[in-house]
Amino acid sequence: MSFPLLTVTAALPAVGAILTAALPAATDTRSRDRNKVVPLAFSLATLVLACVATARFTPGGPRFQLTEYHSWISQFGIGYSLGVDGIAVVLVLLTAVLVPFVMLASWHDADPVVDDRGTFERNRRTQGFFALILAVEAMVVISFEATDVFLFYVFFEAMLIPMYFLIGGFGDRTKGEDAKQRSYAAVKFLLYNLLGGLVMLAAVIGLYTRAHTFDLVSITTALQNGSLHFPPVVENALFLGFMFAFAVKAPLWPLHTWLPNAMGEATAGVAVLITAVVDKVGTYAMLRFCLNLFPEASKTFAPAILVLSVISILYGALLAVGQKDIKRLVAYASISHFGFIILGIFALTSQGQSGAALYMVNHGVSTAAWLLVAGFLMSRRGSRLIADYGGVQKVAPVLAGTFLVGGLAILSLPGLGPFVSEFLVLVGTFERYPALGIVATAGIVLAALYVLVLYQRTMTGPVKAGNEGVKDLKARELVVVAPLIAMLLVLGIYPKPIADIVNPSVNQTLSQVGRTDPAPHVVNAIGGGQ
Amino acid sequence: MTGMTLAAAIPPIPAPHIEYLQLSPMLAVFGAALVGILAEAFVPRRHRYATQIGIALAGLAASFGLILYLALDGYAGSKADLAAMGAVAVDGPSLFLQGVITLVAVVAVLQFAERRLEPRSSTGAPVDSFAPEGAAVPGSDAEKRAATSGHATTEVYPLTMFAVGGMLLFPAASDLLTMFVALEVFSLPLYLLCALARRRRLLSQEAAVKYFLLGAFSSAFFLFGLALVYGYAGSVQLGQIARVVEGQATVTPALANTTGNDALLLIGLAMLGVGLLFKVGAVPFHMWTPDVYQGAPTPVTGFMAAATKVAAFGALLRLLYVAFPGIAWDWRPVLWGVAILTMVAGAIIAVTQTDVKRLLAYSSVAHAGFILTGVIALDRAGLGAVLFYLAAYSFVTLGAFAVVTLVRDADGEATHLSRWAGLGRRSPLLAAVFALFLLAFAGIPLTSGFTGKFAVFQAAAGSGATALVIVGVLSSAVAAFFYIRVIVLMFFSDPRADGPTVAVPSALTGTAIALGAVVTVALGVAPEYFLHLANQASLFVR
Amino acid sequence: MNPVNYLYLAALLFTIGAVGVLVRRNAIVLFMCVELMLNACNLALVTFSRLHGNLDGQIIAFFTMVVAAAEVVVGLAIIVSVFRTRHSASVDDTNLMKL
Amino acid sequence: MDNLIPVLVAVPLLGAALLLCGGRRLDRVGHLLGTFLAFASFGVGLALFFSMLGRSVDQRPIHDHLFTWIPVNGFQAEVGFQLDQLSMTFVLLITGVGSLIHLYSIGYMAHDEKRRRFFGYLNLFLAAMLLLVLADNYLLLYVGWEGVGLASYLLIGFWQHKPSAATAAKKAFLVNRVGDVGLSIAVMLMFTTFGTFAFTPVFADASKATQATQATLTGIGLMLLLAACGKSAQVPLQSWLGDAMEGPTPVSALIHAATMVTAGVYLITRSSAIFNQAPTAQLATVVVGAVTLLFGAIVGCAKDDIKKALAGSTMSQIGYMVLAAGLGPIGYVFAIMHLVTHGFFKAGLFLGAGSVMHGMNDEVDMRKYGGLAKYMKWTTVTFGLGYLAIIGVPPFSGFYTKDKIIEAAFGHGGTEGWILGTCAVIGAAVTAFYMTRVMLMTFFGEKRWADDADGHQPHPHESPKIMVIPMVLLAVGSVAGGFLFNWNDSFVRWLSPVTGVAEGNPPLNPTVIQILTGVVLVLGVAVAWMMYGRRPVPATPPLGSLLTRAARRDLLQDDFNHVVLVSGGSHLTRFLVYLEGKGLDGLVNGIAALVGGTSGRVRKIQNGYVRSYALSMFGGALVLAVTTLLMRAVA
Repeated sequence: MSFPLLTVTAALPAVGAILTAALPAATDTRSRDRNKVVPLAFSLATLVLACVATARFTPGGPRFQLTEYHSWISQFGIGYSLGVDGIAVVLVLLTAVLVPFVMLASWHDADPVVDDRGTFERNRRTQGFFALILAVEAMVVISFEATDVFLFYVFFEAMLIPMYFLIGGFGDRTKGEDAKQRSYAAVKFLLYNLLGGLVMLAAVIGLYTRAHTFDLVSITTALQNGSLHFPPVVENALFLGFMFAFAVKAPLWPLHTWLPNAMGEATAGVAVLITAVVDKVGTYAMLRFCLNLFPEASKTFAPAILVLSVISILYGALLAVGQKDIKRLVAYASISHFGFIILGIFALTSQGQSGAALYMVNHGVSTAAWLLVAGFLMSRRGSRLIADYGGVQKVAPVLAGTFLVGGLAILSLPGLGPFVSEFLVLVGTFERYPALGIVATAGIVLAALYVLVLYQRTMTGPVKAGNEGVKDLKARELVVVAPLIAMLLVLGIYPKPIADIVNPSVNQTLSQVGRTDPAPHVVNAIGGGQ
Repeated sequence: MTGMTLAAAIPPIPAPHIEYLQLSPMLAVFGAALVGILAEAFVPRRHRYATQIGIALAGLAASFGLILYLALDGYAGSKADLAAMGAVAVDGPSLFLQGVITLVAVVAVLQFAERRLEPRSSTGAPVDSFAPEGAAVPGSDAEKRAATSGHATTEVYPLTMFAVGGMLLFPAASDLLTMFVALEVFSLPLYLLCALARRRRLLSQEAAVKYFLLGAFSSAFFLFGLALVYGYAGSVQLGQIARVVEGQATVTPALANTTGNDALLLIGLAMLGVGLLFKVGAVPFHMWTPDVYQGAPTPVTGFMAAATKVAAFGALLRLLYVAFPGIAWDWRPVLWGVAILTMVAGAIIAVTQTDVKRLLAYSSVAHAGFILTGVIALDRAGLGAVLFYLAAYSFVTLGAFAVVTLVRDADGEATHLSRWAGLGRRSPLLAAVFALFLLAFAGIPLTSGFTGKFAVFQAAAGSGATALVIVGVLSSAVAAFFYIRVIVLMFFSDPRADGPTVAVPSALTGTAIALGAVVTVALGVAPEYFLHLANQASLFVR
Repeated sequence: MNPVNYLYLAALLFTIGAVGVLVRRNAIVLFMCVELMLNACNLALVTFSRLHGNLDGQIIAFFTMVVAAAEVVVGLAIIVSVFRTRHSASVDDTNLMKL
Repeated sequence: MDNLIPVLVAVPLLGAALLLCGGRRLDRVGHLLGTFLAFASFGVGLALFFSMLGRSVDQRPIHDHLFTWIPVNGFQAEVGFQLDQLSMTFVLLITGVGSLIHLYSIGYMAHDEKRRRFFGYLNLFLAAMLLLVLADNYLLLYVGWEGVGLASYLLIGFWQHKPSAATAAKKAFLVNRVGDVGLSIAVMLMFTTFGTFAFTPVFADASKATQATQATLTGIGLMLLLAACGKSAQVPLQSWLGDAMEGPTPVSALIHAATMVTAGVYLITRSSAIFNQAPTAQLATVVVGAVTLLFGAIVGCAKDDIKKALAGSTMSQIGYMVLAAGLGPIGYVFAIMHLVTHGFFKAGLFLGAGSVMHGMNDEVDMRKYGGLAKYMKWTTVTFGLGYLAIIGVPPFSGFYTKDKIIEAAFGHGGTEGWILGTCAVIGAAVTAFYMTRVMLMTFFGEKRWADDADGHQPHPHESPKIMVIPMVLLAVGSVAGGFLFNWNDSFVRWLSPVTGVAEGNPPLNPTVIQILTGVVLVLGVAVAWMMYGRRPVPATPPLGSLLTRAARRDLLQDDFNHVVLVSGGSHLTRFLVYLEGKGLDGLVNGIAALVGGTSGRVRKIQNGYVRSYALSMFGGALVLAVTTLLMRAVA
C-alpha cells in the first residue's frame, strides 16, 4: 500500500489539535507562547504535506488521484474513501496555506486577560483556541478530500462544533459586555448550519435508498452508464436537499443572515477562517456533489440558483455599503463574492466553473489579507465601528497601504488574483445568460463603492481623535500580510499553473452534467489568438 | 351444564418443558434478586452495602456471560428458538437487548452504589442517594434517627435485580401473558425505586404515585388488549396470533366466529399499544415522563430512562414484527401519527424547559419518536437500526444523568438550568463530557446519536416513509436548539457567584460517565462492528 | 345466555373503571378503579376462554389476580407513605411537578 | 531590439515597486530614481520609434508574446504586446510628457514628506498607461485601463488628509468603474461572438461583419463608448474630472489632461474596425463628443478655480477628439493628432497653473490672482503659448489639429454634419472665451491677492528651473507640433495604415470653415476682453445668470447624481439593512419565537394532575383504537 498522503494531511492537524489541547497549561507569557508554537508547527507541517500532494497531483490524469479506500460502515455502503481532483487539491492547499496565517494573525487574540494586579490567569483557553483552529483545519481538509458522500457529510457537520466554540468562546473581546451578542451569533451559526445539515441528511438518506452506496465514483459511473437513474421528482428533491445545506454554508441569499453575525462577533482570524476556509466547503460541495450526483436537476434549477446568486451579489454589496461595523461590512462583501462563486458554478460553462474554482482560492487569500489587516487595526483601537476611525494612513501608512491593497483585491482590480476569477465567472455566465452576466457585472461598481468608502472613512482625512496612538504594523503582522499580498499578485499575474490543475476537473464535471460551452457565434476564420 | 362436557373435551395439561440454559440469563438475575432479599434478612447492616453490590454485580455479570455464551453458541442465529413452551423467545433481538440491558444495569448499579456525592452522615458513614428509611415520613424524627444512625436502603439492589429480570424477560416474551407479567415485574420495583430519593422526598413520592397510578392504568389497558386479542385469536402466543391473523391457522368453529370480528383484533392491538407506548414514553402517553424523571433519584432516572426504553421497545418490536405484521396496513398509519406527534411534541415542549432532568425527559420523548420511525419500517433494516439506536441511546442517557448527579449545591443536585451557567469555565472537563452527550442527543456526526439517527431514518426512508424522515429531520433541528442552549449556558455564560459545585465522584460514577463517553464516541466513529451485530441480531423467531 | 353479553359487561366494567380513574380524587379509590379494570379484563378472558373452548384465558385470569395482588402491595405502600407525609390521599394534591 | 517592448513597461513598474516597497531608505533618492526610470522608458521608446521608422510601412507593427495569462478551454487570455504606429504615438507622448512632468515634480513636490510615494505612483501610472496602449488584446488593455484608474485614484487622493481629496479620488474611481463595466461587457460580447478578444482576430472578423453580427458589433461599440466616457470624462460620466483637480498639479497635467483621460479616444480609435461596422455606435459617439465639447466649454467659462477651468477645457477638448473618432476614418487621424498636441499644450497649461499656485501659496481662485505676468515671466510666456495653441491661433498647434476636426465634422455630411460642425465651431468660440478669461484673470489686470488660510501674504515668484524647463519644452511642442504634424501630411501618413483614412465631404469649402472658425475665435477673445480685461474683476463672484450658476455647479450634474444615485442609493441601502433585520432575520427569529411560544403554551398541558395525565392516556387510547378501526374502514 502506498503512503496515505491524504489521510496524513488531514490527520496531522487533528493530531496537532489533540496534542495542543493536552499541553500543560501555561504558567506565564513565555510558556504560553511556547504552547502556541506547537499548533503553528503542525499547521506548517500540514502545509508542507499539502504542497507535496499538489506536486504529486498530475493535472489531466485520472479524475481522482492519491485515492485511498477503507471500508468503514459496510452496512450502509459507507467507505472511508479519499481522493482529490484538481479543484480539491487546490482547495486543500488553500486551507493549508491560510491556517498558519490565521494563527499568526490571531497570536494574541485568545490570550487570557491579565487582571489589575498583573496575575497571570492560568488556564488552557489560549491553547484551546489554537487546538480548535487545527480541528477545523483537519475537518475542512478531509471534507475536501472525501469522495464518499457520507464521509463528507460527517465532517461537513462535525466541523460546526469547533467553529461554534471558536465563534462563541473567543469572540471579539474588545466588546466585553456583548457576550450575549456573541453567543447569539454562535447559536445562530450553529442552528442555521445544523438545519441545513439535517435537511441534507434527509437527502443523503434518500440518495442511499436509491443508489445503495455512498461512493461518489460508483454513483457517477452508474449514472453515466444508465444503471442508475433517478426519477425527476426524486432527483429534484435530493438536489434541493443537498443544495439547501450548501447554500446555507456558502451562504447564498436569502440564507445568509448568519454570516454577518458570526463574522461580526468572531475575532478577525476566526472570521477569516469562517469565510475563507469553512464556507468554501459549501461552494466546493455544490461543484462536487450537486452537479455530479444530480446532473439533470442541476440543469433544471440552474436558472433559479443563478438568479439568487445575482441577488446575492448585489444585495451583499449594497448591504456592505450600509454597514457601520467593519467586520460586518466584510461579511456582506463575502456574501457578494459567494454570489459570484455560485454564479460561476451554475452557469455550467468551463469558464464559469474554472473561474469559480479560482475564485474560491482568490477570495480566500484576498479576504484574509483584507480582514486580517482590518483585524490588526481593530485590535489596536479596540473598536470595530467604522466611525471610530479616521486618518489612520497618516499615523500608520504601511497598515493603510496593505489595507488598501487588500481592498483593491476585494474589488477585483486587474493584476490581483480576484480579477482573473471574477472575470472568468462573468464571461462564463455571460456566455449562456447574457442578461444575468450584465447585471452581475454591475456588482463590480458596488464592490468599488464599499471598499473605497471603508478605506476613505477609516484611513483618510484628518487623524480622528483616539487614532493618534495607532501603531504601524509589527514584524509579526507584516509576516502575515506580505506573503498574502505576494500571493494575490502571483495569482493575478500568473494564474496559469492553478488554472491548469483546475481545468481538467472542471471539464470532467461538465461532461458529467452534460453541458458544453456555447460556441462563438461567428466561427473564427483566422484561428484563435495570435 | 356444559361444564362437564367441556372438561371432558380438554386434554390434560402436559408438564411444561423448560430450557433452563436458554433462560439462564434471566434466572441468574432473578436468582441474584432472591439472594439479595435473603441477604437483606440475614446479613448484618454494616455489611449489607458491600454484600448487596457484590450479589447484584455477580448476578449481572453471570447473566451477561450467559448471554454472550448463548449468542456465541448460535442462539442469536441458527439455534434461535422458543423456550419454555413458547413463552420466551431466545433469538437475536432478545439476546442483543438483554446484553444491552445487563450492561446498562451494571452501570446503573455502579451509580446506585455511589456514596461520595452526599455529605457524610453525622456518624461519618458515607451515604448514597437513597432515603435512609423509605417508610419514614419525610422530616420526621424517625427519618432523622435513620439518617444519624447511618441506615441505608440496601433493598434497592434486590429491587433493581427484579426490575432487570423483568426487563430481560420483556423483550424476550413470546406470548402476551409472559409479556404482561414481565411488564409488571419490572414496573413494580421501579415504582418503589422512584420513591426512595434521599433529598426532595416529596417530589420523589409524588413521582412514585404518579408513575404507579399511571403505570397501573396503562397495564390495565394492556391487559384488556391482551384479552381482546386472545378473544380474537384464541391464543396469546405471538406466533399463533400471527398465524391466525394471516389466516394460516387451522380454523375451528370458535375461531371462525371470533375472527369474523376484526374489531376485537384492532381494538386489542390498540390497547396493547397503549400499554407499550406508555412505557416507551410516546405522545400522548408520555405525560408521566417529565414528572417521574424529575422526581426520582437521579441514578434511578438514568437507569429507568435507559433500560425501560430498551426493554419496552424490544417488546413493542416483537409484538408488531412477530404477531401483527399481517395487519401492518392498519397499524402503521396510526403509528406514523404517534411517531410524528412524539417527535414534534417532545422537541417543541423541551425548548422552554428550565430543569435539566425535565429537559432530558422531554428529550427522551423526542427520541422515542425517532426510534418509532425505525419501528415503522417493519423490515430487517428497521429492526437492526432500532436495536442499534437503543444501545447507543441508553449509554448516552446513562452518562448524561450521571453527570447531572455531580452538579450539586447545598440542597443536593442543582438541576435548574440557570444554575448550570458557566459550568464550562469552572469545570471544563465535565462540561465537555456533558456537551458530548448533548451533541449525541442532537445527532451530530461522529457521535453515536448520529449513527443511530441515520440508521433509523435510513430504514424509514427505505420503507417509503419519506414524510416521517422529513418530520424527523425538522424536529431534530428544533431539538438541536435546546441541546445547544444548554451548551451555550455552560460555556458562554458567566458563572454565578453562588453557583453549584461539581462534586468529585468516586470511581463508580466516574466509570459510568467514562463508559458513556467512550461508547458514545466509539459508536459514532467506528460503528461498523456494532451495526453488524445489530443487523445480525435482527431476526425474530416466531 | 349468550356469552357475548359477558363481554359487553366486561367492556362496561372496564369503562367504568377507566372513567373512575379520571373522575375520582382519592388515590385509594383511583387504585380500586384500576383493580376494577383488571377484573373486567379477567371477566373478558374467562368469557373468551369459554368461547374458544381452551383454558388459556382462565389461567391468565389467575395470573392477573396475582399481578393485581402484587400491585396492591406496591401501590398501597406508596400511597400510604404519601398519605403519611401529606395527610391527604387526594391525588390532586400531589402536583408539585408540572409544566 | 524589438523585444524591448516589455522593458518599456517593466522599467517604470520596477520603479513603482522599488519606491512603494522600498521604505524610508529610498526617501532621499526616490524622486531621482523615479525620474530617471521615466526617462529611461522614454529612451527605450525612442529607440523603438527609430527602429520602427527604419522599417517599411507594412513591417512596422510588431508583436511580442510573453506568456499565457488565463487559459480556460476556449478562453485564452495572453499577455502579449503589439506596437504599431498608434501605440508608438502614445508611447512617445506618455513617456515624453511623463518624463517632463517627473522632472517638474522634483521641484513641485520638493517639500512634500511623501515625495517618494508620489514618484512611485507616477511610475505606476506610466507602467499602467504603457500597458494600456501596448496590449494586443482587450483583456490586457483592461488591466492597463484599471491600472491607470488606480494610479489616478492614488494620485488624486495623494493628499489623503484632506477629506475633499479622498472623496474626489473615490468618486473618480467609482465613475471610472461604471465605464469599466462597459469594457468588461464589451470583452464578454467579443468572446461570445468571436471566441477571442485579441485585436487581430477580432478586427479581422469584425470587418467581415454580416447583418447578423452587426447588432452585436453595435453593442460592443456602445459598451466601448461607455468605457471611453468613463475614462475620458465624457458626458454622462464626466463628473469626476473637475473634482480630480484635488490631486497635485503635476498629476492633473499628466493624467487628467495629457494622457490618461485620452485613453478613451485611444480605445475608440483602436477599435476602429468595430466602430466602422456599427453606425449606431458611431452616431452615439459623435453625439457624446459634441455634447461634451460644449458641456466642458460652458463649465470652463464659469469656474473661478484655475485648475477646474482647465479641467472643463480638457473635457471639452477631449470632446473634440471623441467627436472626431466617432466620425470614422475621416476623423481618426485627426482625433489622435489633436490628442497629441493637446497633450503638449494642456500639460503646459497645467504646469503653468501649478507654477502660479506654487508662487501663490497654493491659491487656486483666479479672482485672487491678477497681474502675475510681472512676477512670473517664464510662466506667463509658456502659459501664453499654450493659450494660443489651445484656442487655435495659427500657426500654433491647436489651429492645425482642431481645424481639421471641425472640417471633418462638417465633412460628415448631411444634417448631422451641419449640426456637428456648428457645435464644433461654437465650442471653438467658447474655448477662446474661457481661455482668454483665464489668461486675463491670472496674469493681467490688478492684483487681487489675499492672505492664505494661515494668514501668509503671497509672494509671487518664478518657479525653480527644474519646473521651468519642462514648461518651456512643452511650450515648444505646443508651438511647433501642429505644424510639424501637418507638414507634408506626415501624421496622416504615419497613422493611416492603422486607422485608415478617408476624405470627408464638407458642404463648405475648407477655407470658409477656417475663416468662420477664425471669426468666432476673435469674437470669443473679444467678449472675454470686454468682460475681464476692460473691467476690474470682482473678488467675490457676481451671482450671474442661471446658466452661469448652473455651470459653476458643473451644470447640476453633481446635484443630479447626488439626488438620484447617492441619496437614492443610501435610501435603498438603509431600506435593505432594515429589511435584512426585520424581514429575513425577523422571519427566522419569528419562527424561533413561534416554536418557543408554542412550547410555552403546549407545556401548560402538563399541569401536574395525575388525573389529567390519565385523561390524556385515555383519550390517546380511544384515538388509537378509533383510528386503527378507521384505517380498516378506509382500506
